[in-house]
Amino acid sequence: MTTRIQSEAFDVGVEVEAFTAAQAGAGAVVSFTGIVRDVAGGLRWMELEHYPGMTEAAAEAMRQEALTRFSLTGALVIHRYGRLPPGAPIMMVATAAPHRGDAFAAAEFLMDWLKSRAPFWKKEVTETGESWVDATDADEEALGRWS
Amino acid sequence: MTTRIQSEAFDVGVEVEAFTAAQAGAGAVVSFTGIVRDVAGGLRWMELEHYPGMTEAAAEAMRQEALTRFSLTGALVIHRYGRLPPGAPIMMVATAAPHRGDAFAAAEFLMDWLKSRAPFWKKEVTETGESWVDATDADEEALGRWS
Amino acid sequence: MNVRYFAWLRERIGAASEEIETGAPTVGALVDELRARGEGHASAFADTRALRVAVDQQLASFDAPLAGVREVAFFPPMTGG
Amino acid sequence: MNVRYFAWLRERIGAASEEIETGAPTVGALVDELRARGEGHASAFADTRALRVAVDQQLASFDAPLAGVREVAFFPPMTGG
Repeated sequence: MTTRIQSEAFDVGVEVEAFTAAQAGAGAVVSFTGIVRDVAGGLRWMELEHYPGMTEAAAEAMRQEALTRFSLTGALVIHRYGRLPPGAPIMMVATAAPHRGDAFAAAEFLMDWLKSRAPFWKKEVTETGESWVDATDADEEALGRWS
Repeated sequence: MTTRIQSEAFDVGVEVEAFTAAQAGAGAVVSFTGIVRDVAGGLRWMELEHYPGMTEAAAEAMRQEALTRFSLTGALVIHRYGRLPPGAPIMMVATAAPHRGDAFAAAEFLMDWLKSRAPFWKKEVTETGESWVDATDADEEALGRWS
Repeated sequence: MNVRYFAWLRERIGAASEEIETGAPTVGALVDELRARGEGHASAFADTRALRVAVDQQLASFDAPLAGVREVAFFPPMTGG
Repeated sequence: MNVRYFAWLRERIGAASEEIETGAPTVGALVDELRARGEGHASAFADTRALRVAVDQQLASFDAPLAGVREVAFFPPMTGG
Protein backbone atom coordinates (compact mmCIF):
# COMPACT_ATOMS: atom_id res chain seq x y z
CA MET A 1 0.00 0.00 0.00
CA THR A 2 1.62 3.19 -1.15
CA THR A 3 -1.22 5.56 -0.26
CA ARG A 4 -2.16 5.44 3.41
CA ILE A 5 -4.72 7.63 5.17
CA GLN A 6 -4.57 6.82 8.86
CA SER A 7 -5.11 8.15 12.36
CA GLU A 8 -2.08 6.27 13.75
CA ALA A 9 1.27 7.99 14.13
CA PHE A 10 3.97 6.91 11.68
CA ASP A 11 7.74 6.83 11.97
CA VAL A 12 9.39 8.99 9.28
CA GLY A 13 12.73 7.18 9.48
CA VAL A 14 11.19 3.73 9.19
CA GLU A 15 9.04 4.82 6.23
CA VAL A 16 11.92 6.49 4.36
CA GLU A 17 14.16 3.48 4.94
CA ALA A 18 11.56 0.95 3.76
CA PHE A 19 10.60 3.04 0.75
CA THR A 20 14.22 3.55 -0.29
CA ALA A 21 15.04 -0.14 0.08
CA ALA A 22 12.14 -1.06 -2.24
CA GLN A 23 13.28 1.12 -5.17
CA ALA A 24 15.11 -0.86 -7.85
CA GLY A 25 16.88 1.38 -10.38
CA ALA A 26 16.48 4.61 -8.44
CA GLY A 27 19.40 7.01 -8.17
CA ALA A 28 17.47 9.63 -6.21
CA VAL A 29 14.99 9.47 -3.35
CA VAL A 30 13.23 12.58 -2.02
CA SER A 31 11.08 12.66 1.08
CA PHE A 32 8.93 15.45 2.46
CA THR A 33 7.47 15.47 5.96
CA GLY A 34 4.91 17.97 7.18
CA ILE A 35 4.99 18.69 10.91
CA VAL A 36 2.43 20.35 13.22
CA ARG A 37 3.74 23.84 14.02
CA ASP A 38 2.74 25.95 16.99
CA VAL A 39 2.89 29.21 15.05
CA ALA A 40 1.25 31.61 17.50
CA GLY A 41 2.03 29.76 20.74
CA GLY A 42 -0.51 27.99 22.93
CA LEU A 43 -1.44 25.29 20.41
CA ARG A 44 -2.78 22.26 22.25
CA TRP A 45 -3.36 20.16 19.17
CA MET A 46 -4.35 20.23 15.53
CA GLU A 47 -7.56 18.38 14.66
CA LEU A 48 -7.57 17.01 11.12
CA GLU A 49 -10.95 16.15 9.63
CA HIS A 50 -11.18 14.17 6.42
CA TYR A 51 -13.72 12.64 4.05
CA PRO A 52 -13.41 8.86 4.41
CA GLY A 53 -13.44 7.18 1.02
CA MET A 54 -12.94 10.31 -1.03
CA THR A 55 -9.68 11.16 0.75
CA GLU A 56 -8.11 7.80 -0.05
CA ALA A 57 -9.29 7.93 -3.67
CA ALA A 58 -8.14 11.53 -4.21
CA ALA A 59 -4.69 10.94 -2.70
CA GLU A 60 -4.19 7.77 -4.71
CA ALA A 61 -5.27 9.56 -7.90
CA MET A 62 -2.65 12.25 -7.22
CA ARG A 63 0.00 9.58 -6.65
CA GLN A 64 -0.92 7.90 -9.92
CA GLU A 65 -0.78 11.25 -11.71
CA ALA A 66 2.75 11.81 -10.32
CA LEU A 67 3.81 8.36 -11.58
CA THR A 68 2.42 9.22 -15.03
CA ARG A 69 3.81 12.72 -15.24
CA PHE A 70 7.35 12.07 -13.97
CA SER A 71 9.87 9.32 -14.59
CA LEU A 72 9.66 7.59 -11.21
CA THR A 73 10.41 4.16 -9.81
CA GLY A 74 7.89 4.69 -6.99
CA ALA A 75 5.91 7.13 -4.87
CA LEU A 76 4.49 7.01 -1.36
CA VAL A 77 1.81 9.14 0.33
CA ILE A 78 0.95 8.93 4.03
CA HIS A 79 -1.50 11.40 5.62
CA ARG A 80 -2.87 11.34 9.14
CA TYR A 81 -6.22 12.53 10.43
CA GLY A 82 -7.51 13.07 13.97
CA ARG A 83 -5.80 14.78 16.89
CA LEU A 84 -2.14 15.74 16.26
CA PRO A 85 0.05 17.44 18.90
CA PRO A 86 2.66 20.13 18.06
CA GLY A 87 5.79 18.56 16.59
CA ALA A 88 3.97 15.48 15.27
CA PRO A 89 4.38 14.48 11.63
CA ILE A 90 1.07 15.19 9.84
CA MET A 91 1.95 13.60 6.55
CA MET A 92 4.75 12.60 4.24
CA VAL A 93 5.44 11.91 0.61
CA ALA A 94 8.42 10.07 -0.83
CA THR A 95 9.41 9.81 -4.47
CA ALA A 96 12.17 7.84 -6.19
CA ALA A 97 13.54 8.25 -9.70
CA PRO A 98 16.58 7.47 -11.82
CA HIS A 99 17.41 11.23 -11.78
CA ARG A 100 17.06 13.84 -9.05
CA GLY A 101 15.05 16.34 -11.12
CA ASP A 102 12.10 13.96 -11.42
CA ALA A 103 12.22 12.97 -7.75
CA PHE A 104 12.21 16.61 -6.56
CA ALA A 105 9.52 17.73 -9.02
CA ALA A 106 7.23 14.81 -8.21
CA ALA A 107 7.50 15.44 -4.45
CA GLU A 108 6.64 19.13 -4.91
CA PHE A 109 3.80 18.23 -7.30
CA LEU A 110 2.30 15.83 -4.75
CA MET A 111 2.62 18.39 -1.94
CA ASP A 112 0.99 21.17 -3.94
CA TRP A 113 -1.96 18.95 -4.85
CA LEU A 114 -2.41 17.36 -1.44
CA LYS A 115 -2.40 20.83 0.20
CA SER A 116 -5.30 22.18 -1.85
CA ARG A 117 -7.20 19.26 -3.37
CA ALA A 118 -7.16 16.37 -0.92
CA PRO A 119 -10.25 16.58 1.35
CA PHE A 120 -8.63 17.45 4.68
CA TRP A 121 -9.50 20.33 6.98
CA LYS A 122 -7.34 21.55 9.84
CA LYS A 123 -8.64 23.02 13.07
CA GLU A 124 -6.29 24.57 15.61
CA VAL A 125 -7.22 23.93 19.24
CA THR A 126 -5.44 26.41 21.52
CA GLU A 127 -5.65 27.23 25.20
CA THR A 128 -8.09 30.02 24.41
CA GLY A 129 -10.35 28.41 21.81
CA GLU A 130 -10.41 26.72 18.44
CA SER A 131 -10.50 27.87 14.84
CA TRP A 132 -10.48 26.38 11.37
CA VAL A 133 -7.32 27.07 9.38
CA ASP A 134 -8.03 29.13 6.27
CA ALA A 135 -6.77 28.00 2.87
CA THR A 136 -4.07 30.34 1.57
CA ASP A 137 -3.84 32.02 -1.82
CA ALA A 138 -0.19 30.90 -1.99
CA ASP A 139 -1.19 27.23 -1.75
CA GLU A 140 -3.86 27.69 -4.41
CA GLU A 141 -1.45 29.54 -6.69
CA ALA A 142 1.21 26.84 -6.27
CA LEU A 143 -1.03 24.56 -8.35
CA GLY A 144 -0.69 26.89 -11.32
CA ARG A 145 2.84 25.77 -12.11
CA TRP A 146 1.70 22.23 -12.93
CA SER A 147 -0.96 23.11 -15.50
CA MET B 1 28.14 17.74 13.26
CA THR B 2 25.87 18.57 10.39
CA THR B 3 28.40 18.11 7.58
CA ARG B 4 29.91 14.65 7.49
CA ILE B 5 32.32 13.30 4.87
CA GLN B 6 32.90 9.65 5.63
CA SER B 7 33.76 6.25 4.18
CA GLU B 8 31.34 4.42 6.49
CA ALA B 9 27.85 3.51 5.35
CA PHE B 10 25.00 5.51 6.88
CA ASP B 11 21.39 4.61 7.55
CA VAL B 12 19.02 6.98 5.72
CA GLY B 13 16.08 6.29 8.04
CA VAL B 14 18.10 6.84 11.21
CA GLU B 15 19.54 10.09 9.86
CA VAL B 16 16.18 11.48 8.68
CA GLU B 17 14.56 10.57 11.99
CA ALA B 18 17.30 12.16 14.12
CA PHE B 19 17.44 15.28 11.95
CA THR B 20 13.66 15.72 12.03
CA ALA B 21 13.50 15.26 15.81
CA ALA B 22 16.11 18.01 16.29
CA GLN B 23 14.19 20.71 14.37
CA ALA B 24 12.27 23.09 16.64
CA GLY B 25 9.80 25.28 14.77
CA ALA B 26 9.99 23.39 11.49
CA GLY B 27 6.79 22.66 9.56
CA ALA B 28 8.58 21.01 6.63
CA VAL B 29 11.48 18.57 6.35
CA VAL B 30 12.90 17.51 2.98
CA SER B 31 15.48 14.79 2.50
CA PHE B 32 17.35 13.76 -0.61
CA THR B 33 19.31 10.52 -0.92
CA GLY B 34 21.61 9.70 -3.83
CA ILE B 35 22.00 6.00 -4.58
CA VAL B 36 24.57 4.10 -6.67
CA ARG B 37 22.86 3.10 -9.90
CA ASP B 38 23.95 0.29 -12.19
CA VAL B 39 22.99 2.14 -15.36
CA ALA B 40 24.57 -0.06 -18.03
CA GLY B 41 24.62 -3.37 -16.14
CA GLY B 42 27.72 -5.12 -14.83
CA LEU B 43 28.67 -2.45 -12.27
CA ARG B 44 30.77 -4.03 -9.55
CA TRP B 45 31.18 -0.88 -7.51
CA MET B 46 31.57 2.88 -7.66
CA GLU B 47 34.85 4.28 -6.37
CA LEU B 48 34.52 7.78 -4.95
CA GLU B 49 37.70 9.78 -4.64
CA HIS B 50 37.74 13.02 -2.66
CA TYR B 51 40.11 15.76 -1.54
CA PRO B 52 40.47 15.41 2.25
CA GLY B 53 40.25 18.77 3.95
CA MET B 54 38.92 20.69 0.99
CA THR B 55 35.88 18.41 0.66
CA GLU B 56 34.77 18.99 4.24
CA ALA B 57 35.32 22.75 4.00
CA ALA B 58 33.54 23.06 0.63
CA ALA B 59 30.52 21.02 1.75
CA GLU B 60 30.23 22.96 5.01
CA ALA B 61 30.49 26.26 3.12
CA MET B 62 27.61 25.16 0.87
CA ARG B 63 25.55 24.20 3.92
CA GLN B 64 26.21 27.60 5.50
CA GLU B 65 25.25 29.31 2.24
CA ALA B 66 21.94 27.38 2.23
CA LEU B 67 21.26 28.49 5.81
CA THR B 68 21.93 32.09 4.81
CA ARG B 69 19.98 32.06 1.59
CA PHE B 70 16.84 30.26 2.76
CA SER B 71 14.73 30.50 5.89
CA LEU B 72 15.73 27.20 7.51
CA THR B 73 15.77 25.72 10.99
CA GLY B 74 18.59 23.35 10.01
CA ALA B 75 20.47 21.54 7.25
CA LEU B 76 22.42 18.30 7.07
CA VAL B 77 24.96 17.03 4.52
CA ILE B 78 26.41 13.52 4.53
CA HIS B 79 28.64 12.31 1.68
CA ARG B 80 30.54 9.05 1.45
CA TYR B 81 33.81 8.30 -0.31
CA GLY B 82 35.54 5.02 -1.11
CA ARG B 83 34.05 1.85 -2.56
CA LEU B 84 30.26 1.86 -2.89
CA PRO B 85 28.26 -1.10 -4.25
CA PRO B 86 25.15 -0.73 -6.49
CA GLY B 87 22.13 0.27 -4.42
CA ALA B 88 24.19 1.88 -1.63
CA PRO B 89 23.37 5.42 -0.54
CA ILE B 90 26.21 7.71 -1.73
CA MET B 91 25.09 10.85 0.04
CA MET B 92 22.14 12.66 1.52
CA VAL B 93 21.03 16.15 2.37
CA ALA B 94 18.19 17.12 4.68
CA THR B 95 16.68 20.55 5.17
CA ALA B 96 14.04 21.84 7.58
CA ALA B 97 12.07 25.09 7.45
CA PRO B 98 8.89 26.70 8.73
CA HIS B 99 7.48 26.49 5.16
CA ARG B 100 7.86 23.85 2.48
CA GLY B 101 9.08 26.19 -0.27
CA ASP B 102 12.30 26.95 1.62
CA ALA B 103 12.91 23.32 2.55
CA PHE B 104 12.54 22.13 -1.06
CA ALA B 105 14.58 24.97 -2.56
CA ALA B 106 17.42 24.55 -0.05
CA ALA B 107 17.65 20.80 -0.70
CA GLU B 108 17.82 21.38 -4.46
CA PHE B 109 20.35 24.18 -4.00
CA LEU B 110 22.60 21.91 -1.92
CA MET B 111 22.31 19.07 -4.43
CA ASP B 112 23.14 21.28 -7.41
CA TRP B 113 26.23 22.65 -5.66
CA LEU B 114 27.45 19.36 -4.24
CA LYS B 115 27.13 17.73 -7.69
CA SER B 116 29.42 20.18 -9.45
CA ARG B 117 31.50 22.02 -6.85
CA ALA B 118 32.32 19.60 -4.04
CA PRO B 119 35.63 17.83 -4.80
CA PHE B 120 34.46 14.29 -5.44
CA TRP B 121 35.18 12.16 -8.48
CA LYS B 122 33.31 8.97 -9.38
CA LYS B 123 34.85 5.98 -11.09
CA GLU B 124 32.73 3.07 -12.28
CA VAL B 125 34.32 -0.34 -11.86
CA THR B 126 32.55 -2.92 -14.03
CA GLU B 127 33.19 -6.53 -14.96
CA THR B 128 34.99 -5.38 -18.09
CA GLY B 129 37.03 -2.44 -16.84
CA GLU B 130 36.84 0.90 -15.12
CA SER B 131 36.16 4.46 -16.19
CA TRP B 132 35.81 7.90 -14.66
CA VAL B 133 32.32 9.36 -14.80
CA ASP B 134 32.19 12.53 -16.90
CA ALA B 135 30.63 15.68 -15.53
CA THR B 136 27.41 16.54 -17.37
CA ASP B 137 26.38 19.83 -18.94
CA ALA B 138 23.00 19.44 -17.24
CA ASP B 139 24.60 19.40 -13.78
CA GLU B 140 26.71 22.43 -14.62
CA GLU B 141 23.70 24.29 -16.02
CA ALA B 142 21.63 23.48 -12.94
CA LEU B 143 23.84 25.90 -10.99
CA GLY B 144 22.66 28.77 -13.19
CA ARG B 145 19.29 28.99 -11.48
CA TRP B 146 20.88 30.02 -8.17
CA SER B 147 22.91 32.96 -9.45
CA MET C 1 -29.74 11.52 -1.67
CA ASN C 2 -27.08 11.63 1.02
CA VAL C 3 -25.80 15.16 1.66
CA ARG C 4 -22.61 15.49 3.72
CA TYR C 5 -20.97 18.47 5.44
CA PHE C 6 -17.41 18.92 6.64
CA ALA C 7 -15.40 21.31 8.83
CA TRP C 8 -17.15 24.59 9.72
CA LEU C 9 -20.06 23.78 7.42
CA ARG C 10 -20.77 20.67 9.48
CA GLU C 11 -20.54 22.70 12.68
CA ARG C 12 -22.78 25.52 11.42
CA ILE C 13 -25.43 23.11 10.15
CA GLY C 14 -25.11 20.90 13.21
CA ALA C 15 -25.04 17.64 11.26
CA ALA C 16 -22.43 15.58 9.43
CA SER C 17 -24.97 14.27 6.91
CA GLU C 18 -28.62 14.37 5.97
CA GLU C 19 -30.75 12.03 3.85
CA ILE C 20 -32.67 14.36 1.54
CA GLU C 21 -35.50 13.80 -0.96
CA THR C 22 -34.93 16.20 -3.81
CA GLY C 23 -35.69 16.70 -7.45
CA ALA C 24 -33.06 19.44 -7.79
CA PRO C 25 -31.50 19.13 -11.24
CA THR C 26 -28.15 20.70 -10.24
CA VAL C 27 -25.95 21.32 -7.22
CA GLY C 28 -26.96 24.99 -7.31
CA ALA C 29 -30.65 24.10 -7.17
CA LEU C 30 -29.95 21.75 -4.27
CA VAL C 31 -28.17 24.56 -2.43
CA ASP C 32 -31.26 26.74 -2.84
CA GLU C 33 -33.39 23.99 -1.28
CA LEU C 34 -30.90 23.45 1.58
CA ARG C 35 -30.80 27.18 2.41
CA ALA C 36 -34.54 27.03 3.14
CA ARG C 37 -34.11 24.31 5.79
CA GLY C 38 -33.24 26.76 8.60
CA GLU C 39 -30.90 29.37 9.94
CA GLY C 40 -27.89 27.07 10.23
CA HIS C 41 -28.22 26.01 6.61
CA ALA C 42 -28.82 29.57 5.44
CA SER C 43 -25.72 30.75 7.27
CA ALA C 44 -23.58 27.86 6.00
CA PHE C 45 -24.58 28.48 2.38
CA ALA C 46 -24.58 32.29 2.54
CA ASP C 47 -21.58 32.59 0.22
CA THR C 48 -21.03 29.59 -2.04
CA ARG C 49 -17.86 31.17 -3.45
CA ALA C 50 -16.27 30.18 -0.12
CA LEU C 51 -17.40 26.57 -0.57
CA ARG C 52 -16.38 23.50 -2.51
CA VAL C 53 -18.57 20.61 -3.57
CA ALA C 54 -17.99 16.95 -4.35
CA VAL C 55 -20.51 14.88 -6.29
CA ASP C 56 -20.20 11.14 -5.63
CA GLN C 57 -16.80 11.91 -4.08
CA GLN C 58 -15.43 13.78 -7.10
CA LEU C 59 -14.78 17.53 -6.95
CA ALA C 60 -17.45 19.27 -9.03
CA SER C 61 -18.87 22.70 -9.81
CA PHE C 62 -22.12 24.21 -8.57
CA ASP C 63 -23.76 23.75 -11.95
CA ALA C 64 -23.04 20.00 -12.00
CA PRO C 65 -26.16 17.88 -12.74
CA LEU C 66 -27.54 15.61 -10.01
CA ALA C 67 -29.32 12.94 -12.07
CA GLY C 68 -28.39 9.51 -10.69
CA VAL C 69 -26.17 10.98 -7.98
CA ARG C 70 -26.13 9.26 -4.59
CA GLU C 71 -23.92 11.55 -2.49
CA VAL C 72 -23.19 15.27 -2.50
CA ALA C 73 -20.70 16.83 -0.05
CA PHE C 74 -20.14 20.49 0.81
CA PHE C 75 -17.05 21.86 2.54
CA PRO C 76 -14.68 24.83 2.75
CA PRO C 77 -11.44 24.89 0.68
CA MET C 78 -9.19 22.03 1.74
CA THR C 79 -6.21 22.54 4.03
CA GLY C 80 -4.29 19.28 3.97
CA GLY C 81 -0.58 18.66 3.79
CA MET D 1 54.92 23.98 -3.00
CA ASN D 2 52.75 20.89 -2.72
CA VAL D 3 51.03 20.01 -6.00
CA ARG D 4 48.23 17.48 -5.83
CA TYR D 5 46.42 15.49 -8.52
CA PHE D 6 43.06 13.76 -8.39
CA ALA D 7 41.05 11.25 -10.44
CA TRP D 8 42.34 10.61 -13.99
CA LEU D 9 44.96 13.36 -13.63
CA ARG D 10 46.48 11.45 -10.74
CA GLU D 11 46.43 8.24 -12.76
CA ARG D 12 47.92 9.82 -15.86
CA ILE D 13 50.72 11.51 -13.93
CA GLY D 14 51.26 8.46 -11.75
CA ALA D 15 51.43 10.42 -8.50
CA ALA D 16 48.92 11.82 -5.99
CA SER D 17 51.21 14.70 -5.08
CA GLU D 18 54.61 16.23 -5.77
CA GLU D 19 56.72 18.67 -3.79
CA ILE D 20 57.84 21.24 -6.37
CA GLU D 21 60.29 24.15 -6.24
CA THR D 22 58.88 26.85 -8.45
CA GLY D 23 58.96 30.56 -9.00
CA ALA D 24 55.90 30.47 -11.25
CA PRO D 25 53.85 33.61 -10.64
CA THR D 26 50.50 32.09 -11.66
CA VAL D 27 48.74 28.75 -11.94
CA GLY D 28 49.07 28.99 -15.72
CA ALA D 29 52.85 29.42 -15.47
CA LEU D 30 53.03 26.47 -13.09
CA VAL D 31 51.11 24.33 -15.59
CA ASP D 32 53.68 25.23 -18.26
CA GLU D 33 56.47 24.04 -15.93
CA LEU D 34 54.61 20.85 -15.03
CA ARG D 35 54.01 19.98 -18.70
CA ALA D 36 57.78 19.84 -19.18
CA ARG D 37 58.24 17.19 -16.52
CA GLY D 38 57.43 14.27 -18.81
CA GLU D 39 54.94 12.53 -21.04
CA GLY D 40 52.46 11.78 -18.26
CA HIS D 41 52.38 15.41 -17.20
CA ALA D 42 52.17 16.65 -20.79
CA SER D 43 49.24 14.33 -21.47
CA ALA D 44 47.48 15.28 -18.23
CA PHE D 45 47.74 19.00 -18.95
CA ALA D 46 47.13 18.79 -22.71
CA ASP D 47 43.80 20.62 -22.47
CA THR D 48 43.41 22.79 -19.38
CA ARG D 49 39.85 23.67 -20.37
CA ALA D 50 38.98 20.15 -19.19
CA LEU D 51 40.63 20.80 -15.81
CA ARG D 52 39.83 22.57 -12.58
CA VAL D 53 42.28 23.99 -10.07
CA ALA D 54 42.19 24.69 -6.35
CA VAL D 55 44.69 27.03 -4.68
CA ASP D 56 45.11 26.37 -0.96
CA GLN D 57 41.91 24.29 -1.17
CA GLN D 58 39.80 27.03 -2.75
CA LEU D 59 38.56 26.75 -6.33
CA ALA D 60 40.53 29.22 -8.45
CA SER D 61 41.22 30.18 -12.05
CA PHE D 62 44.31 29.45 -14.11
CA ASP D 63 45.46 33.06 -13.88
CA ALA D 64 45.37 33.03 -10.05
CA PRO D 65 48.65 34.27 -8.47
CA LEU D 66 50.80 31.81 -6.51
CA ALA D 67 52.65 34.16 -4.13
CA GLY D 68 52.53 32.68 -0.62
CA VAL D 69 50.56 29.63 -1.76
CA ARG D 70 51.37 26.29 -0.13
CA GLU D 71 49.15 23.86 -2.05
CA VAL D 72 47.82 23.71 -5.59
CA ALA D 73 45.55 20.89 -6.76
CA PHE D 74 44.52 19.92 -10.30
CA PHE D 75 41.57 17.72 -11.16
CA PRO D 76 38.80 17.10 -13.69
CA PRO D 77 35.33 18.64 -13.18
CA MET D 78 33.77 17.25 -10.02
CA THR D 79 31.15 14.51 -10.09
CA GLY D 80 29.82 14.30 -6.56
CA GLY D 81 26.26 13.89 -5.29
